[in-house]
Order: sequence, then structure tokens, then C-alpha cells
Amino acid sequence: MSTDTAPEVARPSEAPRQPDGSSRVRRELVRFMPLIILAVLLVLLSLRNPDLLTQRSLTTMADSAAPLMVLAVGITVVILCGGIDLSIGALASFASVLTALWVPSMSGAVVVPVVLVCALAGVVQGWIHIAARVPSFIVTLGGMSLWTGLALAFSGASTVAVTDIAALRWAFTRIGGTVPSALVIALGVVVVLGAVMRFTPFGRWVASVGHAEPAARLAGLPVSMVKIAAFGVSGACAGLAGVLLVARTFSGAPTLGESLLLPAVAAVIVGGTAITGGHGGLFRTVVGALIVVLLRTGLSLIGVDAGFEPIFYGVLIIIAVSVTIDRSKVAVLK
Amino acid sequence: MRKPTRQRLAVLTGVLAGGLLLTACADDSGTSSASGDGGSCSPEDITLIGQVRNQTNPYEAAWLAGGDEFAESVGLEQQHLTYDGDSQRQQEQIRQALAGSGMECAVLNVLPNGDSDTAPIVAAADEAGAFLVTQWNKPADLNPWDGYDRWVSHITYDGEESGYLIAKALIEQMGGSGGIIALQGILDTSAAQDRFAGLQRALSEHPEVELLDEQTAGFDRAEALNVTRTLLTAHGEHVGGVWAANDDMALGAVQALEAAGITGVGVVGIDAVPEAIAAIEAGTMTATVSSDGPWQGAIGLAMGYCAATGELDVADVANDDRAFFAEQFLIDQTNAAEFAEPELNMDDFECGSLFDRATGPIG
Amino acid sequence: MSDPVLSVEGLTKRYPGVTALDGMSFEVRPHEVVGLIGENGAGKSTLLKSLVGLVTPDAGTIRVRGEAVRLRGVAHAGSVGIGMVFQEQSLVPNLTVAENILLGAERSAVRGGIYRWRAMKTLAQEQLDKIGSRIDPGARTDTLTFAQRQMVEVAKVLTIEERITGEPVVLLDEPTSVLERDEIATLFAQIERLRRRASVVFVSHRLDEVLEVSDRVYVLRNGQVVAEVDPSAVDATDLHHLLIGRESGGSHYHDEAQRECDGAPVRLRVENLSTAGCTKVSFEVRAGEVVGVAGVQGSGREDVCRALFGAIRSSGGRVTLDDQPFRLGSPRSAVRSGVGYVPSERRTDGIIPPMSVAENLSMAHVGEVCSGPVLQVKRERGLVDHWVRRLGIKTPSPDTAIGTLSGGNQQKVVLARWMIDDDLRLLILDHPTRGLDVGAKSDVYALIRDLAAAGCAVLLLSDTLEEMIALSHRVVVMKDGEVVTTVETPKGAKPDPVVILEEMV
Amino acid sequence: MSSPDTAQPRAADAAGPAPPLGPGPAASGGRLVWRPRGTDAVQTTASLAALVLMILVFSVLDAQFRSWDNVVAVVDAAAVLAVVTVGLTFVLLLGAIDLSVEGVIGACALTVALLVANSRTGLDLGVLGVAATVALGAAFGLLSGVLSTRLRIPSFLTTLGVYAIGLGVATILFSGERPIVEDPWLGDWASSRFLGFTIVSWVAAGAILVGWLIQRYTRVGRYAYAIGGAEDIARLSGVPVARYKTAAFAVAGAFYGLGAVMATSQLGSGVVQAGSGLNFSAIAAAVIGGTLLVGGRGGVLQSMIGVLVLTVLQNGLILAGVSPYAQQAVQGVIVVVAVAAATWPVRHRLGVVK
Repeated sequence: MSTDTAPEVARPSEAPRQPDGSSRVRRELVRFMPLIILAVLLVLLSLRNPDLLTQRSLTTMADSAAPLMVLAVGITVVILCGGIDLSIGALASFASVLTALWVPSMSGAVVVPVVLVCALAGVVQGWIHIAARVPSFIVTLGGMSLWTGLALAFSGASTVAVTDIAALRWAFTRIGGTVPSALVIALGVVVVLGAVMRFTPFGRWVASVGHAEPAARLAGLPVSMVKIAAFGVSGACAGLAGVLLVARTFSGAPTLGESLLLPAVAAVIVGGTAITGGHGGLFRTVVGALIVVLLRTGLSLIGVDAGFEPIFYGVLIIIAVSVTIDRSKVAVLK
Repeated sequence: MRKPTRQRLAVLTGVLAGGLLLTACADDSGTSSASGDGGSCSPEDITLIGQVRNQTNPYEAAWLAGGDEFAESVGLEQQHLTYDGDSQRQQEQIRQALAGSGMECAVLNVLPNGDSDTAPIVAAADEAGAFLVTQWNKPADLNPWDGYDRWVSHITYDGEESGYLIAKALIEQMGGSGGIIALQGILDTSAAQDRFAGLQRALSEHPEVELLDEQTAGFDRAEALNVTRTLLTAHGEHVGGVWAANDDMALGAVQALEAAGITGVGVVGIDAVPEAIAAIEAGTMTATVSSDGPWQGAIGLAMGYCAATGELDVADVANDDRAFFAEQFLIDQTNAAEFAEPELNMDDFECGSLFDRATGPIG
Repeated sequence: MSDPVLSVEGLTKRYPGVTALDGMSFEVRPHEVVGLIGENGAGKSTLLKSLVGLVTPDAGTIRVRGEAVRLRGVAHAGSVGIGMVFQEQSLVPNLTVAENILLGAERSAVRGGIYRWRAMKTLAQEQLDKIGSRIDPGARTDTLTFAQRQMVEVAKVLTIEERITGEPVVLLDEPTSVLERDEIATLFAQIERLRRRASVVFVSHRLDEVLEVSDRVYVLRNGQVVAEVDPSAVDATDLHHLLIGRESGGSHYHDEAQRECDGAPVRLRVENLSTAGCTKVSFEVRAGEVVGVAGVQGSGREDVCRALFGAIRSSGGRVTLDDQPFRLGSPRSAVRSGVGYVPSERRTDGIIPPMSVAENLSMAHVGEVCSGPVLQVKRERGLVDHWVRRLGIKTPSPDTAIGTLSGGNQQKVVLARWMIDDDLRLLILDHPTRGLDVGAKSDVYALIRDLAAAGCAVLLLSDTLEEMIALSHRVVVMKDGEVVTTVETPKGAKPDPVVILEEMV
Repeated sequence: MSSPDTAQPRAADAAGPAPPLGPGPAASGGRLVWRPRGTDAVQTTASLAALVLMILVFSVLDAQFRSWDNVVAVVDAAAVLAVVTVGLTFVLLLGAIDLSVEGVIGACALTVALLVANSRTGLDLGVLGVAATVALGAAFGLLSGVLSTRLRIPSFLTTLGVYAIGLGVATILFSGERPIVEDPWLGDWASSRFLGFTIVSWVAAGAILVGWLIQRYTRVGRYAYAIGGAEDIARLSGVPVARYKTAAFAVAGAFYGLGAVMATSQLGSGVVQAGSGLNFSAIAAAVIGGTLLVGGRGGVLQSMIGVLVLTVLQNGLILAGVSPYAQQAVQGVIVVVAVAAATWPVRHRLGVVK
């Protein structure tokens, strides 16, 4: 029923004006579903291995999740715009190589140029996407190869060890002996980015572009700039993730972050952000990243056989998404 | 639509939860936190962990099987960790495993995904106080004797030597002259680089043998098949031999030769996977080098076990034994049958004979 | 008189806050062309959707050949003999004509899941032959003109003939709205053919057409049938009165609010503007002036407006805004220069349905509610409350998703989006009252008057000439991409629409 | 999923009595959302031109490239990718995506190796084994499709899950020992030649033909176009959309299964990683050829152009002696350039590109 043809008529399929109690509960439930799933999984897994619920184990998990979280938060912005960025893994690897190469001359300040370079790389991809009107899937698929190629060239196709690892100590330590600094950094990124999205028009612009690009364009929103900026943010986050990876592996390598691409996308979707754009949020992605890391590490720790592990991972991811996804907010399912 | 979906989900989740509990193998290690000064763990408190890339290739599967056999011999079970060639996941797993309780008595036998992954693994184990043996990959400037009292040893093989051995075997089979194409591994691994250096040493000794082309096939069989096919068209009948940096690529090359209908070209690889040994017996491959996967899977656990129980004092182990090249065996048609059914000799894993296969320090 | 093929009794459909169908009853007899006319909001669309199973009525019965049916969807409606030619075309663009005609009901053209293309083309050709169309059944649908596609739609609907015993009822929803004159003539000829094998329900807002083609006409108002008339006995004026239900007249358009603006400075000057659809268009709009742009399909008037807003590319011409050169770049730059645009496709181009009223309202001039880069939520709330009150926007709260509001309220938000800018210099209205009911229309007219009175220049494209003439100071008439004349339409001396119509065609 | 109610959201009644006037929304250039017309042809021509250009350049650079042997090598090398891409094309036509390729191929590769005469199981099912493997592939596709349509989850994620499941199944089947194919018939696929080309290449040719026939002559194929072109209209016309979406995924899975059989015959044993790298290559190939991600565009034959572009590129770069890592970078750039070039002439029209 389109309202055009029935004036003064609310779309029955959409949220009613005065939500009755049960539907409000259901909506709130959908909102917090990712957290609930995380808790349920944690409890389930800890039934097998009680060690998982210890403070040490939990902080370790959060620590492991930090680089993935940073990556996933970055790509969330692109996905909210309705695009996709397949280059983040390769870009994080590229960043790790740059970091390792530049630490000797720049020490801990290396994070600044690396993040800037990666942001620029993201901007370039965004610009090509806009200017040449090539789907972001393709641009970043190409980018994935390109950044890997560059990382290989810069590193001489080998691992670049960081001798002065103290310079990056800040990115991989425990504050007060317990709180992982990487987690603090990741949450810092989320808070800063979240604040920008919440307290400046940027967040609305991103959502507008993701929901209805033609309408956003015709309202005079800087659609192209928003999209390019989103790719820039994604690139910057990939850069920071690269630095975090170097801090924990003590070296940079041209394939270091490649394997984090699909988990990052999974984290975004599991968090409940619509892959079609518009609906979602950064905090959801944080929870999604924790779920994904829990599945990545937890399954083998409770002794699931190597063959069954990916099967459980696949099934659990699908179940998690089928519960967290807010179907009322997704128009077309592709 | 919504309701049935939800119900179905609930059922699915339930079934899955049950499944998780069932398939998880039944080791409820009542982990009493052991007072863990170096080497005072009682045997039943020890947790044995073996970690390899995946169980989808015969070499690493054999490695884990060897570990299982050793664990059984001391009345324990080995926990299997596989990380699917994903460095991040390997580190996440190690850290998460070490975040459990009683890790002062844990023994890890680890195959790091690449050189760069060794340092963080060592750091994590050191922090948790777990006994660690690493194999294959390690950056040159990181050594167990640099203040790590629980990183028992690093075992690897002289890749340069392996590359050299198979190159010699290949050249011999070619009659000392002709053209060779080389299939390299993943270029940013020291294994690939060292092995290729061995090939170059052999070539320098035989100037009449020409290296026609070298390409990477990423240690991957399918890729090796394609690359070999292309190189065969490029170099045609000049190709007298194929040198591959591992058996998987060698077997891919064998398939490519077969598909091209070319016979009489020698193919060599490294790793001694069962299929390669079968191929050598059948004459389609010339030679391979064995590192003895089952032994690797067991020896790492054995070293850690001995150290944990105190039978081996890590401080007493000579530096030459804390990072060493292990013995490797060239397999060709003459001895292939012996290696077809590798068997562990449990005597190798007595605490006194742990370093018997050391052929010398790394370097 | 034979028994009715289709009869509707007491059909009722209520939505929260409005009754779309209020006990509607009518019937269609065999081989009859029945006209349905009604204002927007009279219930035409809801009725049609009920008849093809897209809307489930709350009460009442639909009988097909005397048998009560509960329709579950378009396919089901087709199986009992009711087919509809949608106003918004329902053809898949990347399939062939033949496939589209037979989509979902391929019958012998598909055996065991296998397509038999020859049979398919033959079958499709049979359908096309029924309406005497010479469209190639093998052509890809997106290569056809709009009118051709409409013919394909008709042919597609006729396939239900083969699926039922007896004759089908074909619903034509505003079939002429986008057709050229000669195309309309063809369509009417085809309706004549059609009636030999089917009954036809013809829905249109063009009274003269309805009178021309129908055997009987039902007039709908407020969800009810208010009159059943014999076309030969009435003229368009009579119908008009029945339709509106009250004297139509100046008050509807707030004529009294039209201000003179002869002395005002020229706000917008367009010289030799060219785009893909128009060439060398020149005209001016003064501050406070409402200028309508009239023209038929293909006249290029849409192109002019969209090019001025930067929504499509222009290939040449000079435009000044308050005597400053105005670069036609992007909507963004246009907005920054004080130009606003209300698109015709509100749901896709105008609003962002899942986002809140407040966000939709402030989106174009978000700077108004920001300090530096920071959003001031309180200030935004105040501004939105002000405009919600001022325009009488009915919304539970500013945080309500705009998609849940009615069309009229959505459109008010879109207008408010531009009105919050004190420096708004030019507002381009692309069919601003499309899909609105009478009351909402009147409100929109009042807003347009207010805007003009405040000195804003307004460029207006309208669905009806009457509306355009009533609102405008001047009407620029376009034909074949060029301006043919300008007609003054001052207050108190509004010309007859026919004057402009003659220039348009 | 849009309900039938929203199937025609742009209905825009124009009300009130009036003389004929007013262009409708879908009039020429009227709609702001641009629907490309005839760009299929542009894209196909562009990718064909890219292929020809590439062949010319490599022919000039390298005499080896021009040899008949190399033509054979290129065709043989393209075979598996071609079959996989045929399958993937059906999913892309829907406007969906499939990331399960590598997992499904892994599972199927192990399955076929264990079903035909092999070193591990006593089975010797021959053709039956191959058929069973293709059926298993179809079952995986069915799983992806059912999960996507019934649970209403984007295919991006369901297929990611199915990828993991496939990998798990492969690992379990592998169980530590690689099954060596000892079936001479299957082995011959990779080694015997007919008219110069290996049997695998002929199988691929047959698969392409079958794929084309499915696309052109079956409901699954034609409805995939309809669903990809305008899903809501298809539903409105009574097309059981969910069923045919699922079917298209199943067809795709069957082709992955066949691809796994071919790869296994080439590799000589059941390899879990038999499909590694194929997923993104297949997507890239399809897109280069003109089977765009938006759905309803392109087709099997167009995708094959993309397959040839990628294979020729890889072959040519090796022959030209370009470093393997530069090859990777070059491939990425080519993909972007090929797609950009094809849409360049129409890029100024307003439209949404995601």
C-alpha cells in the first residue's frame, strides 16, 4: 500500500504509531539481539570449557578482537552508505608493511603517516567508484590485488621485522595489568567515530545515502563527498588495524591482514547492520566482532574437531544473523 | 512467516548446542592449577597442545597423528588446534588457549604460519609460562636462549640443504645436463627462499644445466598445475626437469606433464607426503625429502613434557640444541618403500634422546 | 440486461485514521466499458487493488460471475478472470515482450520447465493480435517506447482469457496519463476491440476521455459511489461538480493571496539553456513570481527544471540568479545558491522513508541546526516543532519515521525542508501535489502563495493546467524542447486552459 | 522483502479534471533513477575489445603466446574457471552473490575422489560418482538458496556460512589422508586429448552449452533474469520467486560440483583447496564479461569472455616474464579498468551505483 494512493493512510506494514507493549518489546529485543547472542554463545561455550568465562580469558578475547573491531567499524561506514569495501584486509597488510618499514625512523609516531596513507588509499578508491561509476565491489576487489601487490613490492615480498618494538608497545599492552590497550584504542575509534556520526550531520548523511541515494542527492546532500569520506574512514581504520597487527606480531608482512576481510564483513552483518545500507550502527559492529572472534577461537578451544569447527562456525554465523538481522529495515534481500 | 522462523531457529539452536557438547571430545581436564616452577608439574597436570595450519594436507595431519601417539604413550591427550593458514587466527587461538587456568603446565608444539608469527607466539607463551617448542619458521634474530626459559627449542630443517639434495637428484636423473623449471613457494617465507638457494647452489655446480624459468605457485597444487602448463608451452621440449619447493607443487607439475603427454621429465619436491612417495615408487616423480612429520608432531610435545616434569632442565640444554636443524632424508626410488609406512619409534622420545636428530645449529 | 460479470457490494477498507473504501458497491456487465472517476483519495486505487488481491478489504464481497471470491494476489485474480493494467508498468525490462506477456502463466510455451520459444512467440503474437499491435514479440522490453509497453501490458492482461471459462474483466488504471494524443486514440480503438471479448473498467481523471469511451460512469467520492451516470446525458462540467462535491472555485487555490510582482527584480534569468531534451530555452522569473511551465510529454519541461537544479546535465546556456552567474553543476551547488527542488517522485526522490521527520526536514539546510560541525539537537527540535506547527504537519512526534506519515504530510515536510532557509531564492516544484488529497492540495497551494509572497521565485510543473493557471503569474509553454509562447495569468484574469492547450499540441 | 503492496511504490495518481498534459514518471528521461538501456551490448563489446586488445598486445610481445600450443594451454587452463563461472552467473543474474564456491568445491573434490576408484575407499562408482558429486554440489547450492530465501538473510552471508560448512565437510572427508584418484576414466579427463584439447576442456565446453541452454530454455534461467530484472514485478506476475531463486542457487552449485570433478581429475587426487582463489576470480570474470552484480544483466556467454580475459592475462603475463606479484596488481587494475571502460559512455547519467 503506498501512501500516494491512499492519502492520510499509514503504511500498515511499517511501525504503527502507538506501538503496543508486545511489539515494542520485540523491537527492543531485535535491537539487543546481538548482545543476547554473544551472551548465549559465551555461556554455551563455557559449559564445555569453564575457563572461557574467567576474567583473563575474556580480556584476552577482547584483546584479540581489537584489530578486527577496528577494521569492521571502518567497513561499517561504507556498508551504511550502501557500498562494500573488499580492500580492507589487503590495505591493513599494506599498512603493516609501511609501519614496519617506518618505525626505525619515526618510532611510535608512525601511526600518523600510516593511517593517513591508508585513508588516502581509501579516498582514491572512493573517488574512482564515484568518478568512473564502477561498483564499489569491483573497485575494491581491484584494490585488494593492487594493495597486496604494492605491499609485496615495498617489503621485497618478505616479512619486515620490527626491532624497536617498544615504539609500538602502547598498542599491545595491558593498562593496569588487565585492560588491553588495543581494546581501548578500538573502543576509542568507535567512540570518536560514533560521536562524529551522532553529533555532526555526517551520520545522517551516511544513513540518507544508504537508505535513498536519489533523495539524498536531490536534497542537496554532498553524496559523492560522503561516499568518498566513508571509503576514507574505512581506509584509515584499515591503516590503524595494520598498526595494531604489527604491535602484536612484532613485524609487518604483505599478507598479514588478508584473512581478516571476511570475518570483518561477517562481524558487521552479525551485528545487525543491513548489507544494503542505511540501517545499522557502529556499536552493533563491536558486538558482532566479539561474536566472530568468540566463534573463531572458542570453537577449537572447547575441543571441536577440526573438521566440524568450520561447520559449526558457518551454521552459528547463519543462526546469529538470522536472529540479529532486522528484517523490517531491509527492503530487498539479495 | 516470522513465528515459524523463530521456532525453527530455536530448535536449530538447541540441536546445535547439544551437538557442540557432544562432539567436543571428552576431556574434562580437572585443571588443578599446578604450582609451576620450571619443571615441577606432575604428569597428569600437563596439557598437551599441538597446533598446525590445518588438517587438510597429509603432512600436517601426520604431524598431529604423531603428537597423538606420543600423548597416548604418556597417558595424556593432545588438544588439536588448527588455524587454516590464518596468522591472526593462530595468534588469537594461542592467546585464548593460554588465557585458561593451569597454563604453567601447558606444552605447546607449534607450527607458526610464517616467520613473523613466531615472535608473538613466543611472547604469549612466555607470559603465560607455558612450555613451547616451535618448528620450521622463526626469524633469525629471535632465539630461545635470549632469556626464554620455557621456550625449549626451535626445530627446523636446512631448507637450503633440502633444495640442494633434490636438485642434485634431479640433475643426476637428467644425466647432468638440460633445462629445469622451478616452482617456488610463497615468496615471503624463508622456507621458499632457502630451498631456492639450495637449487641455485646445485646449479652453480652444474653449469651445463640451465634454469629456464622460475615462477611461484604458492605451495599450491592447483596453481602449480596451471603455472607448469603455461611454462611447458613456453619452453616445450627444452624442459628436462621440474624442481618444486614442495611435494604438492611437484604433484601438480606431474599432473600437468601427464596432461601434456610429456614423459621422461623428472620432478622433485620436498615433504615426502604419501602421494609423492607413491609417485616415486611409480616412477612419475624422482625424489623428495622427508622431514618426518609424525616425528615432528611428537618430538615437540616430548621436549615440552620432559621440561615440564623436570626430567629435562632447559637451562642445561646447549644453545646448539635449542635451535637446530633436524636430520632429513632424501627419498628416491631406492628407499621409497621404507618411507611409505612411517612408524614412530618411541625410544626417540625418551627424555635423554630428544636431541639425537640434531644435525647442527641453525645458521 | 445480462448478469454482471463483476459485482462489488459494500466493500470497506479502513486504515488507521482514514476510511479508504466506505461500503462501495458497483457492478460491471459483460462487454461493457465502465468508467470510474474520482478525486484523489476518493478510493479509486484502493478499490482497484482490492480487485486484484493486493489489498484485503475489511468488509464487503467481490463477486465474479455471481460467485464470491477472496482474492489472494494478482496471479489469483487472474485465475478468476480479473486482470489489471498497472499505471506504473509491471513489465520486467530485461525480458522479451513475449516472455513478459506470458510471465508466470506460460502454458504450452513451457513444457516441463523447458521454454519453447516458437510456441511462446506464437502465443504472445496471438495476444498482440487481439489488440492489433505490431510489436515484435521477440524484442527486449526496455527497447520499446512507453506507449508500446502499455500495449504490451494490455496484451499481457488478455492472457487471462485463455485461463478462464467466460470472459475476463480488464482494469485499466489511468492508461492515458502518459500517452500522446494519437496514442490515446489507438488505445481507445483497442478498448473498442477489447469489449468484444472482455469487460473493461476504465479509470481516469480525464473526464472527457471517460465520457468518450465509457458505457456507464461511476463517480466516486470519499470511498463511496456517489453517482452513476450515463455519459450521453452529461457533460464534463456536470461530472466535475459531482466529482468535487462542492463548487470548485477560487478559494481552493487561494487566489486572493496572489500578489502582484511586476516591479520585482528578475530573480532567475535563463538564456539558451540546452539539455538532451530541450534546446535553447530562455525565460525569466521575478522575485515573488510563480511561473508555470506547461507542455505535453516530451516537451522538455522536466529537463529544464532538473537541469536548473543540476540533477541532469545541461549542454549549454547561461543562467543568472539575481544577476549573478549561476553555474549548473550539482544539486549540492544549487542548494548552496539558494535553490530548492521538490521532486515528483516523493517516495523515492523526495523523502528518506525510514528516517525521522526531523531529519528529513532539516536535511537540506542542516547548517541551520549546527554550530560549526556539531548538530544542536535542541535547536533542531525547536525548529522542527515550529515548522510542524506552522504547516500543520500531522505527526506523532518529530522522531517518527516519515514513511509512516500520509502523502500530504510527507510533502509538507519536503516543502518545509526548503522553507527553513530564509535565503531561499528559487523553488522548483515538480508536480508538488501529485498523489495528494484535496485538503492537502489546498494546504500546499497556500504554502506556495506564502512563499511567493515572501519574495521567493517559484517555478512550477503541474499535473493539471487548471492548477498551474490558478497558481501562476505567467505560464511558459513548451513544445518539442522549445519555448513556444508565454501566457500571462494575472489574478482576476485567468485564461481558459484551452488557450494554453492549443499552444502545447 | 517487499510485500506485494509496495510492488508499485511509484504509482502517482494525478487527480482533478484536466485536459491531457503532464508526462508520467517513466517518460523518456523523466525518471531520475536511471535504468540503463542497451548497455549490455556496450559492455559485451567493450569486454570483447579488451580481450582482442590483450591478445594482440601479448602476441606482439611474445612469439610463444601466438603458438597453437599456447592456445591449447589457455583453453585448458580456463576450463575449471569457466565451469565455475557459468554456475556463478546464475546467482549473479538474480542480483545475489555467492561466496561459497571454494568450500563447495573442496567438499565436492573430496567426494568425487572418494567415490571413484581411489586409494582410500573401496568404491569404484565411476560416472555414478561424478553424478553424485554434481548432485552434492547442487545440494550445497540448494542449502544456500533455502537459507537465503526462507530465513531471509542476504546471500552474502548465507553463502559465507555455506563456504565454511563446505570446508568442514571437506576436512572431515579428508581425515588425514589424501585420496588418490585411481579411476583411469576420470584420470583421462585431464590427460587424454580429443582434437588437440583435453577432455576437461570438452567437458567445460559442454557445460557452457548446458549452462546457456538452461539460461535460454528453462524456467530457472529465464526467471533468474526476471527476478534480477525486477523481483517485485516477477512476484506480482505470479512467479514463485523464492522457489526459483533457490533453484538458481542449486544450478550454480551443480556447476561448482562439476568444476570440482574437473579440478580433481587435473590434480589427480582429492584436494581440499582445489577451489582456492576461484571465487573472486569467477566473480571478476563474470563482471568483466558484463554479468553485473545488479542482476538481470549479462549471461553465460558474456561471462565466458571475462573468463578468457582473466586466463589470457594470467598466461600472457607469465610468458611475458612479469613478476608474479606485479601480476596480481595488474590483474586488479585490469578488472577495474575493464568495468570502468564499459560503463564510461553512460557514466554521466544520474543513477545509483553501489
